[in-house]
Amino acid sequence: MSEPRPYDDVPGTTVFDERMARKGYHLNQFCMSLMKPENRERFKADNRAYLDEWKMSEDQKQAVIDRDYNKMLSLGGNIYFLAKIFSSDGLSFQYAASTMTGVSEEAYLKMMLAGGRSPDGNRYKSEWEKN
Amino acid sequence: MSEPRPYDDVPGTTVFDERMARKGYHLNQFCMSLMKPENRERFKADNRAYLDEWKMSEDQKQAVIDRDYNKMLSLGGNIYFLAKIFSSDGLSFQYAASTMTGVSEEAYLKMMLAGGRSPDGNRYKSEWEKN
Amino acid sequence: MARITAGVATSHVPAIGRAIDTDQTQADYWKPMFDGFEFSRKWEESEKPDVVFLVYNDHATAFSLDFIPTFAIGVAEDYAVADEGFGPRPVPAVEGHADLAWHIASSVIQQDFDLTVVNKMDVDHGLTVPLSLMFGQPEKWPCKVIPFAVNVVQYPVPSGRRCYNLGKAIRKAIDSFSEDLNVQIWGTGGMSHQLQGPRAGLINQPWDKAFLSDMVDNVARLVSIPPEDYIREAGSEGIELVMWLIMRGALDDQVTELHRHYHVPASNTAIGHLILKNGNNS
Amino acid sequence: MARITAGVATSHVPAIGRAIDTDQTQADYWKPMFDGFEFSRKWEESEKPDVVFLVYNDHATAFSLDFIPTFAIGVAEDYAVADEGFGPRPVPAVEGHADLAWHIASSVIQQDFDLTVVNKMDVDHGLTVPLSLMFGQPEKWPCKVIPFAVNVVQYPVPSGRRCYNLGKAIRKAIDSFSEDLNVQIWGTGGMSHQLQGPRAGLINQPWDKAFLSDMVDNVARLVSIPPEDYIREAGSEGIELVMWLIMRGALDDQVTELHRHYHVPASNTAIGHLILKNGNNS
Ligand SMILES: [Fe+3]
Ligand SMILES: [Fe+3]
Repeated sequence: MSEPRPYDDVPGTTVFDERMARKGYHLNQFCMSLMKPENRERFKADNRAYLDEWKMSEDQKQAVIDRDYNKMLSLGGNIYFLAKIFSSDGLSFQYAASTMTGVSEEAYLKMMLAGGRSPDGNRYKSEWEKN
Repeated sequence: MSEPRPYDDVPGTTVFDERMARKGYHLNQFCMSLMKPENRERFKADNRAYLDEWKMSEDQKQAVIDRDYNKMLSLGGNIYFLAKIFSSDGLSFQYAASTMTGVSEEAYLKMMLAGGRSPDGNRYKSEWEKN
Repeated sequence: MARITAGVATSHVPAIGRAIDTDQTQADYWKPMFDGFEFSRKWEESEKPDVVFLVYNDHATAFSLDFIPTFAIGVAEDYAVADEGFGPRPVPAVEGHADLAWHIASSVIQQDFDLTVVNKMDVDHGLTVPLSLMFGQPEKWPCKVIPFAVNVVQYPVPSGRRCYNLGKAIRKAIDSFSEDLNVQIWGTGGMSHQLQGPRAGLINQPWDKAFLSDMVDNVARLVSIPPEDYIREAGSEGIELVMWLIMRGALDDQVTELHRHYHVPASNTAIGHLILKNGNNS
Repeated sequence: MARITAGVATSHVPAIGRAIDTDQTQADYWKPMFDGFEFSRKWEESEKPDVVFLVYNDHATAFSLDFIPTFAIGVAEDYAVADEGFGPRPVPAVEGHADLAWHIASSVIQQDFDLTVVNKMDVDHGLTVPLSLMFGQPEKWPCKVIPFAVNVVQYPVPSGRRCYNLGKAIRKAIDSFSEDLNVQIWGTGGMSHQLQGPRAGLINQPWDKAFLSDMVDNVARLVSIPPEDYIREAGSEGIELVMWLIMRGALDDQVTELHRHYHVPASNTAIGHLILKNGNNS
C-alpha cells in the first residue's frame, strides 16, 4: 500500500487516495453526520461527548476539537467532509482555507483578489524545502 | 423505450429491464421494506393499510393482497424483491415458483426431482402458442 | 431523434449559490463574475433546451464514504435539493427525464461503462449552481435534467481519457433516442482551485486559459493530462475538470465557440465558462 | 507477491444455506448435492488460502432499487451477515482484507473499470452459501474475504466479455500486490435456473455440462454468449453465470481441473461446481 504516487511530491497538499480514505473513514463519517440538524446541535453542545460516540483515534478527536484542519487532513479527513465542521460553526470555505495556509482571512482574501497563489515555486516539495 | 429486445420472445419469462424497473419501483421498494421485522408485523396485521402507505398502483396493491406473483411480475415486480413477501409469509422459493407455474407444490417438486423443466419447447413464445 | 445541440462548461462553487440566494450578484466582488453569464442566460432563453444532461460531482452529500460510485446516472422522475448544512438552497426541485436517462444508462452500460443506476438522490451545489448561473432564478427550472455524478473526491478518480470516451458513449446513446429532443450536455466544476492544506488558494491562470482554448480545438492534449498534473498545476480540486471532458466527448470533433468567460476569484476558485455549439456551422 | 492459486465456481442457492443451518445435509434430498463438495472441503483444508476474492451478486439485500452498482468492491475490515427476512444465517461474520481490496480497487479503476467502492455492506446468501460449501461450519472463517458484487438483477447487466476482461484486470492487480498471499478467486451463482413466471423450474443439463467443460478449455465460446441466450437456454436466473467468467478471466489461459460436480435439483436450481488450479502444471 505504500508504493509512492506521482503526486506525492506536490507540496502542501494531501491527496485523498485510499491511504487517506482508510485512515479517515470514521473521521469523515462523523463529519457526514453533521448534515443532520439534531446532530449538529448535539455536537455543538459538547464536542467531546459527541466525538466519543465515534470510532475515531484520540488524535483525530483532538484535531476536531482544536479545529486544526491541516491535522485533520493528515489524519485522513477529506476537505468536503471536513466542510461539515466549519459549516456547523457558521464559517466559510474561504475562512477554513485561510486557517490551513496560516494567514489571516484578510490576508488570504487579498491574495485571492490579487489572482490567487501562483503555481510558480509551488509545484514540487523540493521548491518549498529550498526556502 | 419500446424498441423490442432480443429476449422478448422467451415464453413465460419477464426480464427485469428498465421497462419493468420503472413500472415496479414503488412495488419493489415496498417489498424491500419487509426486511425489517417491525414492517413485516405491520404488513401482516393489515396488508391493505400497509400498502396504502406506498405510491403503488391499485393493481399492484391488489396483486400483492392476492399473492398473485405472475401479476406482480407483469407490473414490474422483481423476483428477488417479491421474495420478501413470500418470506414474510413463511413460504419458500419453491412454493412461490409452483404458484407461478400453476401447478401444486407437490407436482412442481416432482418435476424438479425428475430434472426440471426441459428447455425443449420452452425457448420461444411461438412454441407455446402452437400448443 | 434526440440531438445534442450544445455543450456548456462552468464552474460550480457553493459561494456563487450563496451570492445568488442572498442577492449579492451586483456587489463589487461578484459583479464581474456574474456579468460573464449574462450572454448565457439570454442564449438559454432562445435555445429552450428540453433536457440538460448535467455532469457534476457530489461533494460528500448524497454519497458518504460507505459507497462511492465512479459514475452514477440519475434515472428518477425528480430530485430534491440537498441540505448541505445550511438548509437547502431556495431553488426549485429538479425534474428528471426518466425515459431518456434509462435509455442512456442502458446504452452506455452496454458500451462497457460500469454505471451505478440511481433512483433516489439529493442534488447539491455541484448541480444547482450551474442551473442558477444558466437559468437565473425562475419559479421552476425551464427544462428537465439528467444528473450524472462523477467521483472526483476519492482517488483513483477516472482518467481524462476515460471521461472523454464516456462522453462519446453518451453521445451515441442520445443520438439513438427516438423522441425529438433538444439536449444540452454540461460539464461542471473547475477551473484551478485548491481548498485544502498550506497550498490552498492556488490559481493557475495560464494553465486554465490554455485549457479553455484547447476545449475548442485541441482536446487531444487535454485527454492526455494525467491526474497528478491536474493536482500540481491546477490545485487539488482542479481535477474536477475531467468532467468537462465528458461534455467535450459528447460533441462533434468540430465545435463553434459561442461564448467564453474567465474570472478570478470566486471564493477560492478560478471561474471558467464556455458555450460550444455542436458542429462547425454557426 | 500475491498470487492466484486457484479458481472455484459454485452455485449459491439460499435453500442450501438452510439445509446446512438446519442440519439436513445428510437427508435423501440433499446428500448427493453435498457429497460433491466433500473433496472441496478437504482440498481447502490443505490449501489454506489467505484471501478469497469472492464474486457474487446481491439479491435485493444490500442494494435496493435506489442504487444499483454494476460492479461494487468491498474494502471494509468486516461485513455483517445480512438478515434476508428470516434473521441472519448462523454463520461467522466475514473478515475483509482492506489492504488488498483497496489495492485491487485502485488498480482496476485505473484499468478503466468503473467500480463502486463500498465501505459498509451486509452480505447475503450469495456470499455466505459458497463459504459454507467450501469451509463447512467453522467458528470463524479460515481466511479473509473480498466481496465483489455484480449486478445481474436489473438489465442491462454487464456482458460476459466485460466480466471476463474484468477478471483479467483483477488478475493484474493481484499479481502486483507486494505481500506474499495465497489468493483464490471464486465465481458464484448459476447454473441453469428460473425462479419466476410460468416457465419457472427450467433446467438445461446439456447446456450446463457444456458450460462446465468449456470453463476449463474453451472459454472463448463462453465469453461470446449474449444475455438473451443465457435467459433462453439457462433460465432467467442463469445469467448469474457471467460471474464465473470474472473468475475464469483472472486465471491463466491454461488451467488444471481438480474437481467437478453437477447435481439437479437444489430447490429450483442446477448446482454446478468446479475447482480449477491456476496454470497447467498439476
Ligand atoms: Fe466541485
Ligand atoms: Fe443468486
